[in-house]
Amino acid sequence: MLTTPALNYNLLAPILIVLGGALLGVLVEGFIGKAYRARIQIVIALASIAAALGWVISIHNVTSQSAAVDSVSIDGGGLFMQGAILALAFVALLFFTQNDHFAPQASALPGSVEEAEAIRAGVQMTEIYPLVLFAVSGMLLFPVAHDLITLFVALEVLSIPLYIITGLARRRRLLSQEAALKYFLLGAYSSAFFLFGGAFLYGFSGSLSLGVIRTAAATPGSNHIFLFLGVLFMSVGLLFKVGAVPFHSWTPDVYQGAPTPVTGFMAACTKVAAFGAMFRIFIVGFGAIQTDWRPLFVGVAIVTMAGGAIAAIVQRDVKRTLAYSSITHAGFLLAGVIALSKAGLTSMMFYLVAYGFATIGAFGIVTLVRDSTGEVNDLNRWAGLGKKSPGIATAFALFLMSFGGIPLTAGFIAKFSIFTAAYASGNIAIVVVGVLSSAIALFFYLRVVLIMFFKEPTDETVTVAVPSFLVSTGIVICFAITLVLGVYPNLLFNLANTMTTLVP
Amino acid sequence: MNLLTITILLPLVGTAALAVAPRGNTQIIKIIALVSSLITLVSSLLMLTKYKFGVTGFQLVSSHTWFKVFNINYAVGIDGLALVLILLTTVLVPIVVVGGWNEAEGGRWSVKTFYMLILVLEMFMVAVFAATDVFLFYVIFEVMLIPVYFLIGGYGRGDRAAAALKFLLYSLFGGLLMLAAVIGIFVISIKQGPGSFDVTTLSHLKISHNTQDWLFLGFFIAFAIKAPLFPFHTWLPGAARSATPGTSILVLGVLDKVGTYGMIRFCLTLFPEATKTFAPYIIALSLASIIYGAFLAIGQKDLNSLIAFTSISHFGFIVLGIFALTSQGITGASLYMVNHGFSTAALFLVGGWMIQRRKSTQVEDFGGLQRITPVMAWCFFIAGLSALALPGLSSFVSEFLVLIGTFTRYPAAAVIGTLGIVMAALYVLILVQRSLHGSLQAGNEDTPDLNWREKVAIAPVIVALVLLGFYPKPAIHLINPATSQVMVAAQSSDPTPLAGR
Amino acid sequence: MRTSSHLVYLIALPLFSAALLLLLGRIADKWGHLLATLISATTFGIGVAEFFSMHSQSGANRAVTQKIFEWISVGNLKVDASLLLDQLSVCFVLLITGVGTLIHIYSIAYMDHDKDRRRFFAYLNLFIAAMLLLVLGDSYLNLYVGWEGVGLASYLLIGFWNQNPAYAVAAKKAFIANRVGDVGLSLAIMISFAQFGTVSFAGVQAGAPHASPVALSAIGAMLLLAAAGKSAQFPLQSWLGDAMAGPTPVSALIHAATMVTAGVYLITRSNFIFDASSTARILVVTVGVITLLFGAIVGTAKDDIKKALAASTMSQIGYMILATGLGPVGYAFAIMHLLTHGFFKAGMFLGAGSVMHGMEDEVNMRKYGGLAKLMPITAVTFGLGYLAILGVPPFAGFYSKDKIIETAFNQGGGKGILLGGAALIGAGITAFYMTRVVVLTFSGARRWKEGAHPHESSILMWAPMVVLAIGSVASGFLLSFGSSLVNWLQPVVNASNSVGGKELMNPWVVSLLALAVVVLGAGYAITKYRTVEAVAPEKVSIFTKAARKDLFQDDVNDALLVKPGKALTLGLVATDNYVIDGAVRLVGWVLSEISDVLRKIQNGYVRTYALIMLAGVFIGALIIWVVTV
Amino acid sequence: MDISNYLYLSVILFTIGALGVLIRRNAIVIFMCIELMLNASNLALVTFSRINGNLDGQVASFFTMVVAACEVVVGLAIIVTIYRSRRSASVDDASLLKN
Repeated sequence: MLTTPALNYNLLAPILIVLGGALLGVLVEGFIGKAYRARIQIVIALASIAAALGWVISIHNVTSQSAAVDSVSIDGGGLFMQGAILALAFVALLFFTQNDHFAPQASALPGSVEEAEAIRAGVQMTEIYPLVLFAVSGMLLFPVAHDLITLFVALEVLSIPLYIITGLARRRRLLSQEAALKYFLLGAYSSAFFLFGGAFLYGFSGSLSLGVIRTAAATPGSNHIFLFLGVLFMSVGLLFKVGAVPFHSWTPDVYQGAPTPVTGFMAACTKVAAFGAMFRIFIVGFGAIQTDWRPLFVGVAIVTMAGGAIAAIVQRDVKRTLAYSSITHAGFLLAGVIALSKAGLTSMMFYLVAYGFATIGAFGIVTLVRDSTGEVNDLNRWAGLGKKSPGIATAFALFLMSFGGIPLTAGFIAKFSIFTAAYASGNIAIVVVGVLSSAIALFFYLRVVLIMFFKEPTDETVTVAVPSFLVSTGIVICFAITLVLGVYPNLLFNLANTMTTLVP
Repeated sequence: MNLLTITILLPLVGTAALAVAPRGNTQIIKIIALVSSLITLVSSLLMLTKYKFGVTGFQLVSSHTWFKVFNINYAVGIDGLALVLILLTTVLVPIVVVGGWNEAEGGRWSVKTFYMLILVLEMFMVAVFAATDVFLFYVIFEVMLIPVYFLIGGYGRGDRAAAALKFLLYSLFGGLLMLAAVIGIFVISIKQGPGSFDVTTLSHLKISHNTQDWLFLGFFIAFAIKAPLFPFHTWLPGAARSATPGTSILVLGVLDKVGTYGMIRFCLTLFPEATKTFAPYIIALSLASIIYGAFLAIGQKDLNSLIAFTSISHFGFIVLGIFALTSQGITGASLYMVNHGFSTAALFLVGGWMIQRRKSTQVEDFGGLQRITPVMAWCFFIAGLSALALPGLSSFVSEFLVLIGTFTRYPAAAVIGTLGIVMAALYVLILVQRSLHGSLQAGNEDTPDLNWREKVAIAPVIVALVLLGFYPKPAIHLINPATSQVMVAAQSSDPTPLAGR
Repeated sequence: MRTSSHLVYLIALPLFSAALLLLLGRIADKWGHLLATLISATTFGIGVAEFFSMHSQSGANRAVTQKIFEWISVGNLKVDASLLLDQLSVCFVLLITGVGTLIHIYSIAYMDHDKDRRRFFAYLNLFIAAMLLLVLGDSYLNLYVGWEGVGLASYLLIGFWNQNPAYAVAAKKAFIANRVGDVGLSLAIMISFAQFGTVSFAGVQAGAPHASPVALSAIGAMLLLAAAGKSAQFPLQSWLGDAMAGPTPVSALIHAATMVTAGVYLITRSNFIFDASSTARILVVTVGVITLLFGAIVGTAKDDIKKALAASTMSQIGYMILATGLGPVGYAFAIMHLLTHGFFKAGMFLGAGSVMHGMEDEVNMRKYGGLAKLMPITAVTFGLGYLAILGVPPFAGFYSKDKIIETAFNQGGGKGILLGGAALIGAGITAFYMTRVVVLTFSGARRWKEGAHPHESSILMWAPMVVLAIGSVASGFLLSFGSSLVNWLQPVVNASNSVGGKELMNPWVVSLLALAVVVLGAGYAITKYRTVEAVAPEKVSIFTKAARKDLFQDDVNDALLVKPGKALTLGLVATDNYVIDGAVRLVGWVLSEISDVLRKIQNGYVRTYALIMLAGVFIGALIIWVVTV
Repeated sequence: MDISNYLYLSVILFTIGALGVLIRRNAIVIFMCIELMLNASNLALVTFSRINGNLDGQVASFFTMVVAACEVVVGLAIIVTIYRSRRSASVDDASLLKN
């Protein structure tokens, strides 16, 4: 009689639901006619994410436990991250629905007859939706993974679909494909480091489980060279995913080249997943040798915060600007990892949600500013947006202010709490560099506000598309969350504060 | 609900009323704004009647949990210092509305938006002085910049966008340094008991010397930028050149006072030892401000930047008084804040009317107005006299208190400070001579004198200047208990007379 | 001490009248001057009443106080708005309100054609109020309010015709020179407070014996600076000549009789400081002597009748200041000269105004000549004032000025001879330039401009002149008869009855000496100005040129203060732009340059990106290696 | 033979791969270098498995192979698309996104 390991399907259900949705989407691609595909795919995607989110909510206060032998830990921290990913993905998906962001026929050459035909037929690649669902399922797994294999698999499951959808932009396809190539090559490169690091950790501890690695790291006298190589190489993979300097170079190019709604989705959800995993790995796996890796992380955080902020100053493309902004934010978020405390985790969780919604909202608005050839990403052509479309401009300004950490926005509370955690853990340098970088970053956020509100419109061809119901809903949700969490942070912060348990 | 909270929220009610008002009918919008600000004024006067004079500590306190994890509260309360500054705010806003009745027209956005921004700003200004929770203070300190940003950028003139951006960036930069310090002091409070942002609780913390120095600097630089103190002042002239008169009044008259108020409320109270460490340097800076501001005021050709530089000189006096750490100095500085509010208001109001009539901001374009528009000229002259602290006008009492309070501790500083007295006469009288006296400049012949609305706006300011000059007792009585409390918290006492020892 | 509830009216009435006239505007044009004059007369009435009620008391019981309200109270600084009327201030009250009222009356006629006459009277009342506050305040701070108040009134009146740019500049100059002096007063107040914890006269007096000599000298020096500003003493004298831009009644009241003597009042009031500090006294007499000679010399070359009189005023106040520096004995004589000077100089100024009135506002004496016949009353009253200033017995100046010269000599030793000699020479020069004025104006050939019709002024104008002329004749005798003023002031200034204990020179000798130099000076002037050209000669000695240019006072100020100040201003404006704001822009520039470098690193090549990553790995390895080893 | 030699080999392979990514221009070759790095990791995993005396490492290497296969699929797809669009597989040509 063979015994199978006990899997707690109740706790794994969110991941499985999303995976199921993805598989269903694949079937739809195969069996449903082009005319209906798009709608059905949207419904499936939104429904499966909503169902998963509902499930996460229903189990959000289960006691922490291992759900699949020792490979998956379902605990407060993990569930919060999952919930955040699902909520962000849901809203991000809303922005996929309006306008034609995606290539009609990815395999057709840009400018070819086939492409022209496909455009005439009015089709869009609907594979996007199942791919997003696959990525989401990887993201859901990443922060709850408790051993190195699961981590690696989850990392790849979340990355590979993203490589593909990065290359599916309808316009400026060459750029999009190039972005996909860069993302893919560099992503695989970093994965290799991640895996190599994992190998060394396994060699060091004799186990793939984070818990065992921690125990081994805590005992002095073993062969620590393997441990430190392992920590370093795994860090590379994780820091790459969050876009920390000097592993950030892909970010501006990929953010710019990818279809804008995808950029929003990627920027928000990947960060949650990666930071969730990073926190778990470093507190569960390497918590005992904090003092050894902390200087590295402090250094990375500092150059990330400052580098992102400074590099953004001369940018003129709105998506690149936001990309550099996301790099800066990665630096701020690293402060939470460095604090490596309950407060650090809480504030990191809050930060991820606050940042995520603002980012999705911001990229969502970028999708609406268009001329006859598609989106207008040149910031100078955004002049006078405040006059053309005050509502949209105001929303964008609010998101920027949240990025900048102006009080009464969620971003401010996030920044405040994460700096407090870092300060309390004794990392004052992070706080000082953090506030200085924020000051620099404010310059380019405010410049965008200035361009939108205080410059006369120069380009009459730029218009703001009327947002559809779903897109409006998305913007309103992002706007409301950014504002409400800024004015009344208790709503989320108290929840986050109770969900900081992590399975050791 | 607590009266103080009501006063804070009343402008918000006005804003809401404006929001639903018809966009096209500007008269109704202006009247709504005026009525709202007057109701706020009445409410703040009610607070004055309820206030118990001569009692130390905060009154009309109210506290509600806001952000539980960090023990952040919506905690408000006023002492005498806060009360006089709130009254300054609520008095000036209606004056700004009446005095700048037409200044919103021709802006980038509607008149309605202008007054909504003004009223929102009023709410923040009242709230910032009322906040007794450091976090709450910080939040308002930062967020109140936003309406000003839009007021300058949307309704100003000249290179308004750049001026607005410079103003905002400067202030936010200071604010971020302060954020680091706020975080620092909170973390210390966590380590010494339940974490708190309550200013009174925080003032009892034991903080090491070194830490105090850094935290002090975080707060101080933010306030010095806001105040503005030399050499953190370069945002001000541009902002003053670009802003409408009403905005300038609110920025220089009230908003900047948050800086000096903050120095008293936070720098002195929370970091007594660091205060003593840095006081000599800060006094040197404030003296530099006094002299430098005055020289630059003399050198300005633009009326608005001239007024701005006079303010830099005056803020030098305020800071001087604060860091002299004597009761005369602090009370004088506090009173100076109020008086400077009125005197700047008068200067900007009348200056604004002159500019509006002449369509030029250059001093050289005026001249001989005394004959053509005697009432306007007189108002400007009186405003100028209050800027040079003529006895009998309110600024004198405060400037004198600052100097005498400084002298007892830092005689040399006070001696240098008195140079400011002469310089003030220079910049005011040169301005008066060029703009009001002399032969009539071409183009000024048909300048109309003040109309009724303008007279109504300026009259209360001048009354306040004269009244507080001759009878400052009520204000001083309000401020004195706050001063003595600050002196205790700052662990300072007045020097005793030398000859009696 | 006695209290009174009337003192406040002395200040409040003219103040409210001034405010009323200014606020009502043109409505009050018809009757404004009458109200102002009435108010001024009323204050004189109150002053007289107070004087008699004081006179009926004895010695130490004469002073009266009134607390109006608590003004400033912070820490141990407590200043009430309180008034003090004692033997010293009552002299001033009578002088101010008395001469003030006369000049109000005079001005009704003098300013008849000016459409802003109401405003003029408002300013006059404002001045009266401020000046009374100055002499009635019971503390230095109250005094300071009046002190700056008269400065304001003076500014307004000098610049009364401010549409004339030169006049506006003169007004500004006066105010600023005064402000420099005010700094001295404010510093004196600060030192007093730091030393004694109070700023009231009584408090400082009580504390003075306990203070260090350095502190007392410092207070004294600062008070002297204040006095120099207000009383146009060296080195702050330069404003007074230009102040003649104001209407002539103003020159008479403010820049001759009352305001400019405030410095003398201040020093006399602070006798307890100067008595305790010999250093301060030396400074005082030095300033006094310099100024009395300075003014006299400048007076010899002025062709503008008002400027000549202004120089004379400066010189005469120099005498008073000199007197106050001579120790307890000098105060009373200073005040006596102040009072007599108030009569004769005001009288002469009004006379000058009368002449100008008749000569279509011509001020150049070279364009006068032979006016005595046509303006007999003016000539006679002016002549009486002339005799008084010369110190011809028994006119007023004889009693007061000779006493000062005598006291100076009695200082003894080289100091006595120096001071006394200077004062004596000053008297001679005074005789010269005053004779010059009289000769040029009233006698000799008529050098009038075409179309001039000199005529005697109306009764409203000559009546005050007559009253003042009577004062010029009689006041000296009245004040010194039986040492009445000296005794009267005794409780305030501790002045001794006799001229010091050591009478080194017989008073008669001094008087004869003084008379001799006066005769010399006057005689020389008469011979020299028998014939006068209508246009000032260009070829004159270097001394005359220097005197015409006020001994280069403006050039010195220009070179020392104005030019460097302007250069500094320009420099600082540039500094602000290029250095201070430049530093801010530099930060921005550096950041954007770095940003540009980062932008270039982001070159689009995958290989570069991978290289950056790998470099990161190596640096990371290095960090971990450094940390762990 | 000393088992640590396998580890040295693995490190050498990994380094070759890592440097190859920097040096080569053809996307396919770069990708092969990355595959080499993955395989170096696999070698390390297997070696450690041997050293540690459990099978976890060997199991992990199977996962790696599967994942690598997936990457190949996706990677080649992307590279081929690019090649079709540009008629070049040089990564240096794909450098429009920059600055």
